Amino acid sequence: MRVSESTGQQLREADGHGVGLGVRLDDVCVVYATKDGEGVEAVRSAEGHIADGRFVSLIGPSGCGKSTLLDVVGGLRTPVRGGVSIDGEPVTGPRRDTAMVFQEDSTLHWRTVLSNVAFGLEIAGVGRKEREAAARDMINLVGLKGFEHRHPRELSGGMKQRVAIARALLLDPRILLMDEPFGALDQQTRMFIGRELLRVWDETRKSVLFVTHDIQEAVYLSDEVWIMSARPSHIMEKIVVDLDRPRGPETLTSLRFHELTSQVWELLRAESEKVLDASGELTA
Amino acid sequence: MRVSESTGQQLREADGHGVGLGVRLDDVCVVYATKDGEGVEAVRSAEGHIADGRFVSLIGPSGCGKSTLLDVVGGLRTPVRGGVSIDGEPVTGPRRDTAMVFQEDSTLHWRTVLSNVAFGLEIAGVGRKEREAAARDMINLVGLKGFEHRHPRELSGGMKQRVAIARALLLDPRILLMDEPFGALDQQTRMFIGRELLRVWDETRKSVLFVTHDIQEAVYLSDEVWIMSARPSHIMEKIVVDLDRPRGPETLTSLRFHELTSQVWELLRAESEKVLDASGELTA
Amino acid sequence: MTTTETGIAAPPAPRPTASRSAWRLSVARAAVPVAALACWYALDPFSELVPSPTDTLGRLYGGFAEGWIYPGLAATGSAVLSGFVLGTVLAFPLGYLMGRSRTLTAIFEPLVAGTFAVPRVILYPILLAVFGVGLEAEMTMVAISAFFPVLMSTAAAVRAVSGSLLKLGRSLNASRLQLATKIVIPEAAPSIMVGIRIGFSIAFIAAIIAELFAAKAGLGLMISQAFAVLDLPRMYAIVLLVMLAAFLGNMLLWWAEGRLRRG
Amino acid sequence: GGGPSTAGPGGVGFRGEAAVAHLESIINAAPVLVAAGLGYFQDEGLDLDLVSFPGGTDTIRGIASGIPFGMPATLPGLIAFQKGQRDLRIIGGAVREPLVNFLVPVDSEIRSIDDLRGKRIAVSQPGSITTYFATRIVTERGLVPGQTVEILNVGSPPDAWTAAQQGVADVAWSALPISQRLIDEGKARLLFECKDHVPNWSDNTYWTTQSVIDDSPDILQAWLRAAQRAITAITTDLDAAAPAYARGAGIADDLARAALEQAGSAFSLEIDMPGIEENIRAGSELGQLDPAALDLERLIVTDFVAAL
Amino acid sequence: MSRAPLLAPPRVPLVHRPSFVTTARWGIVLGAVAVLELCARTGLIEPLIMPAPSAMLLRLVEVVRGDEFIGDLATTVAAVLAAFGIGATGGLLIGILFWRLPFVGATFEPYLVSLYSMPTLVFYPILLAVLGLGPAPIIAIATTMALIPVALNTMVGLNSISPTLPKLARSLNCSRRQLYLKVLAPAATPLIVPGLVLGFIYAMIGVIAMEFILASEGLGFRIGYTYRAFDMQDMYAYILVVLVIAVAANVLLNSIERRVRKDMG
Ligand SMILES: Nc1ncnc2c1ncn2[C@@H]1O[C@H](COP(=O)(O)OP(=O)(O)OP(=O)(O)O)[C@@H](O)[C@H]1O
Ligand SMILES: Nc1ncnc2c1ncn2[C@@H]1O[C@H](COP(=O)(O)OP(=O)(O)OP(=O)(O)O)[C@@H](O)[C@H]1O
Ligand SMILES: [Mg+2]
Ligand SMILES: [Mg+2]
Repeated sequence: MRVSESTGQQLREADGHGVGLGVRLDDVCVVYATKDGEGVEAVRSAEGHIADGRFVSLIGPSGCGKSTLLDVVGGLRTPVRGGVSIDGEPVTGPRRDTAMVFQEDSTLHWRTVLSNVAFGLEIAGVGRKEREAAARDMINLVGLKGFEHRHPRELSGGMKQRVAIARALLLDPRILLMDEPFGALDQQTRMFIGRELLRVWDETRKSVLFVTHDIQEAVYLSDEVWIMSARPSHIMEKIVVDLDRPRGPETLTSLRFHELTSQVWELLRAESEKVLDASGELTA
Repeated sequence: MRVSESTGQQLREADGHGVGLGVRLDDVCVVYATKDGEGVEAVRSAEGHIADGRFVSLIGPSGCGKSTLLDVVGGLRTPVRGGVSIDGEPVTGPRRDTAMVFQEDSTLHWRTVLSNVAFGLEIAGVGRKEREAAARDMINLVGLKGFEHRHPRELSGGMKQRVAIARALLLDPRILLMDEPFGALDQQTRMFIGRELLRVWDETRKSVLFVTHDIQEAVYLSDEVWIMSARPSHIMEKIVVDLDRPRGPETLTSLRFHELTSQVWELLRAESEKVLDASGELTA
Repeated sequence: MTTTETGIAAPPAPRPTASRSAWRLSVARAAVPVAALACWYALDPFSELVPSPTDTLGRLYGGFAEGWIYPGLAATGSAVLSGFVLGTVLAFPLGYLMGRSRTLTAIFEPLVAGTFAVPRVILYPILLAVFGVGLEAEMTMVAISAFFPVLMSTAAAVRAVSGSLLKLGRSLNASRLQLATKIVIPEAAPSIMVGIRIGFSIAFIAAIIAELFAAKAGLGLMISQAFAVLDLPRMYAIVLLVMLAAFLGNMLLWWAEGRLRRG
Repeated sequence: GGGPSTAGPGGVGFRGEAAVAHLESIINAAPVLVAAGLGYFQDEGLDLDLVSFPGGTDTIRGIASGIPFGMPATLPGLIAFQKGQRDLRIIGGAVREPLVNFLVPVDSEIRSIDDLRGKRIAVSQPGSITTYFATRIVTERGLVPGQTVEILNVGSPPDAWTAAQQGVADVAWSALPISQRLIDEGKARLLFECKDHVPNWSDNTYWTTQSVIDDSPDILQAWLRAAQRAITAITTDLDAAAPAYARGAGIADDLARAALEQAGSAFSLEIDMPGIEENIRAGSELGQLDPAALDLERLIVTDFVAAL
Repeated sequence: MSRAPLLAPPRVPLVHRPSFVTTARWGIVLGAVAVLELCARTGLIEPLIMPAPSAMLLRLVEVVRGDEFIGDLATTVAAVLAAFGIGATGGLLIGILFWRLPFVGATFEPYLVSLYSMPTLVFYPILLAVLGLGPAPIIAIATTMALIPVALNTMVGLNSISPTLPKLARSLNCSRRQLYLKVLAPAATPLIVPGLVLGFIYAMIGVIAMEFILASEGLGFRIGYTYRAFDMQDMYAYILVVLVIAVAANVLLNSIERRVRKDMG
């Protein structure tokens, strides 16, 4: 795995934290069985290390295996080869200290917004009063005040997504895995919730693996941006984002920010074109 | 309805086309019935005119009623007040010359990609051979070559979305209503499909109503960007995009493009903040 | 999937192919009756309540070889098939309508449950009074029995079809028929088929009960005749035949479901 | 259903149904099966579909709802007539002895009715004739059902026999031919026969409705003629009757012969008035019949038997 | 945009008003009763087939007041509840098994359904031998009838759940119990509850039919007894009782669905 030299700075794996700590992906390979027996090799070989407390974004062409990889890190899918370890322990199943936000709608449609948000805590055994009070704060945070007693069917796409975000954040996990959590949100809302996410992360120093298609968002939020190749995929490049924290509106206008986003963009473009090229239809 | 003056150019309704042609929204008001009897006023009053062959983007805070409005234009929902007319005829139900892409996954999971894409034509009564040949081209266009015989369950989120886009485009409708069609796509793919969309639109001069959260995308693609207010919503502002066509990479770097996106962004920010403010949690 | 220039080893061998897993399933399905037969043989010496499988299968074979089974099989078979088709053809559209309309469901659901529970034994004399002894009465009896499970399952299945697919259908200007055949029914198929399969199986027992009750011919009559003189091998042979027919019919329906879903 | 069609060369020319209780399983129906098997109905121009009903109640319902004639048990017919089916008529006797018997497993220590103290007798449904017989017979011997003897409602003869064999009951009701078969196979022993305890009993009778009598008396007459020939064959020509019965009932020839030999004397077309009155008494004891309200004059039509 | 609040209250379609539903439902019932009454009174339906509804109702009052009624009702209801309880539990377990192990499901499901075509009555002697006289054989037969629709609907219901939900549950480290009770069960409710309704009605049909032939107490026995005694008014009075139980159970079971799935009503 080549560390991008253009970051101007070598990737310091430990980055001030214990060497063994954090999430380590080791030659992860995932093949989906298909009915025709061929199988789809979704991820060929993913390697990487999310040092403890680091914010890593994962970015890559559609269908390259990002969601698949998140499942593996979350202990929801066993790779056919390789594996993931957290703080040195191999991941064999879901862990208590990990929370996930899924790409697809994962609201429980028979529950209200309030009880959806509180669901994680309910499973963890937190009492009703306590979890609902906490859930209410989180609902306010994601801008759903007033919708506590509505059912997901009565929500817009973006609102459902915010319910899932609130549920995961409420768990206050050590490791947060988010799959395009802001995909259906308008820019202002995603910036706002993104900033809140950074605040929470900063206070509690979670390790975050964050899938997004928004390059600016990735660079703005992360310590590292991992770029995945087209399928069968590996992690092609790891860009260390050396922008100062805390970041604010001025970050977005900085030259370095622009450099980094362009760099990601260039890398990504080549990969996406492979997919579209494969369709033999790309009009220059 | 105040036409944004900062566009530096008055909104010419007809824009070279017949005055009566196109889609006209007239004081559309939508209220969802809820069980508690209160009702949710999703759209208070939407007014607007998509002149024939124009590309209009609709942008607004999450939960403001964009999808609702699209449903009304598509004839899927009757407003409690006001209405939509197309070429002077009031819309009372779905029309043959309108095609929609929905925000939620709308793939038929028991059908293959090929037969999902061909589904619209199948409903329209096109023969199997013909529609499947056409569908194959469209599948190539959206970069799904090789997945013709897979089922939606075996696709990633972005791939399912592309299936829906291909299905709508294949219908070659006069009016195209798309609800965040590129939401789950990576930037390169969305640009590529966006460009293809523009090419198709340019060749066939469809009227397009395109919901997106991506301001740059909205400006890049559209003749007009409509900005919706927070709920209970109306169309707050209509920005005419006076960028030359055909647009290309140079458009993205032009000053005017930057001006327009900033303008949209400012308007939008204020609205989104209202929603988040309402939650009383906004940290300045 | 082969080793590539990047030197990454190929993943493990692919899973069994489609045809192989279908083959495995057929073997497993075939193994069930074989295992049941083995149990039957094993338990046979311990009780005289059940005849030996050899005798029973011999009788079944004899029934076909000597031809005495055909009239009964024809009578019961025609009642089952015609009644099942009739019941399904009536119940399916009604169930569909109920599933599509909350109002119809609210109105009819309790009524259906009530009439469903009316003991069949009471119904049959009424049918005899209307139709006389014969195919019509038996067929109607079968139709009524098949009607309810098909109706209730169809209604439930159609009701559960997700809103976004209906929206898609409407936006494509699908006709009511297209909406039904291309979206709602394929989506609801597994659950509809539960009702249809139950209805089909119940059809046999309904026909047999009808024949126990009043009949000129049929497998039910033959069962009661054999039972009356404790000719257990003959009785079991006929029962076996009934279940075999139901099983084969079910497999046929299963296959039809697959076709239906593929659209 | 059915009705007269254009008269064929020999006979009345009728195509239709006849309702018979336990057609294939109990000896009572033997004359009908013999008549069918030996072609007596055809000789009379009757092309009959024999419809089997599981009991007298259902048979009489069949007749009430359109089958022109049939041979149900007497008691259910009487009840139906009294409870509103005023169109029903008896036009002939059929079986004038109770053919019900009671069996014990061959190794049972029960040897007589008196040994039944503290035992369990398996009969068919509550309110059925078998229940009545069992109750009546043990009561006459000084036993009290429910106290010193238990009467269990189990079901048909095979059900009852299984119950006795499995020790769920001690005695099982039965009937020819299955009772004979169980005895022949060495499994069962005959404990007693009801005909020895219930002397006058019209077990089955030939029934029709007044409208059939009005419309097509000749068909009824033809039917009874064929039945008479069958009874004659059973009593005088077992070599012909037994195989015919065996075929109809799906049993072995020698079992059919043995059964017919034992039951032959019970078959008679004579209308057995004392037997019918005994039925009425039973019905009123069972609380199903009000003797005072029974219009026997209207119910019983003797012309047909007289004309034979 | 300063627009006067023109907002009209949301229009609720006429047909969704509960009063309309109730009126229509009772209209149908009363209409049917009226037709039957007319047919019976004019002799179009023979009294041995079906008496006039008014006569049934009058008898119903007397029957319910009678000494035996409570006992009969208790016997039958106990048997139905036992059969339904065992059948529903077994059916849920089998349904879950078939869902968890699709290969096992695909192998056994057609045989399970075909069991329905088995004339269970002929196995009564075996049940008698194994379980003895009394309610046990009746319950056993009714149980098999109740089990099958529950099993099949459970399997299909679980199959219809979006795969994201079990994924969510696993990622939250749900215990097995929580997974089933808090996620799978409510998600599959729209298909499981109809299975339970079918199962209950089949349990009831099974019990009544077996009592009709075999028992010496219970509603089914009364129906059989009055049937054989040609007491048609009494018989229909008992049938009305059966009907009421079925409707009540249906309403009860559906209210489970409404409680669990507040989002659907
Ligand atoms: N259940 C499945 N069976 C077979 N193939 C699958 C399955 N799920 C995913 N795949 C395939 O695996 C590949 C990776 O899918 P994945 O969902 O991880 O992509 P992704 O990177 O998340 O894409 P997107 O950005 O569009 O969400 C895709 O090519 C997809 O077709
Ligand atoms: N079926 C419904 N019942 C009640 N309220 C609803 C229903 N559907 C939508 N709403 C409400 O209507 C409002 C507008 O919803 P809509 O889906 O149109 O928003 P949107 O602009 O598309 O949002 P997003 O960008 O998040 O998709 C929301 O506040 C939502 O809560
Ligand atoms: Mg994904
Ligand atoms: Mg929306």
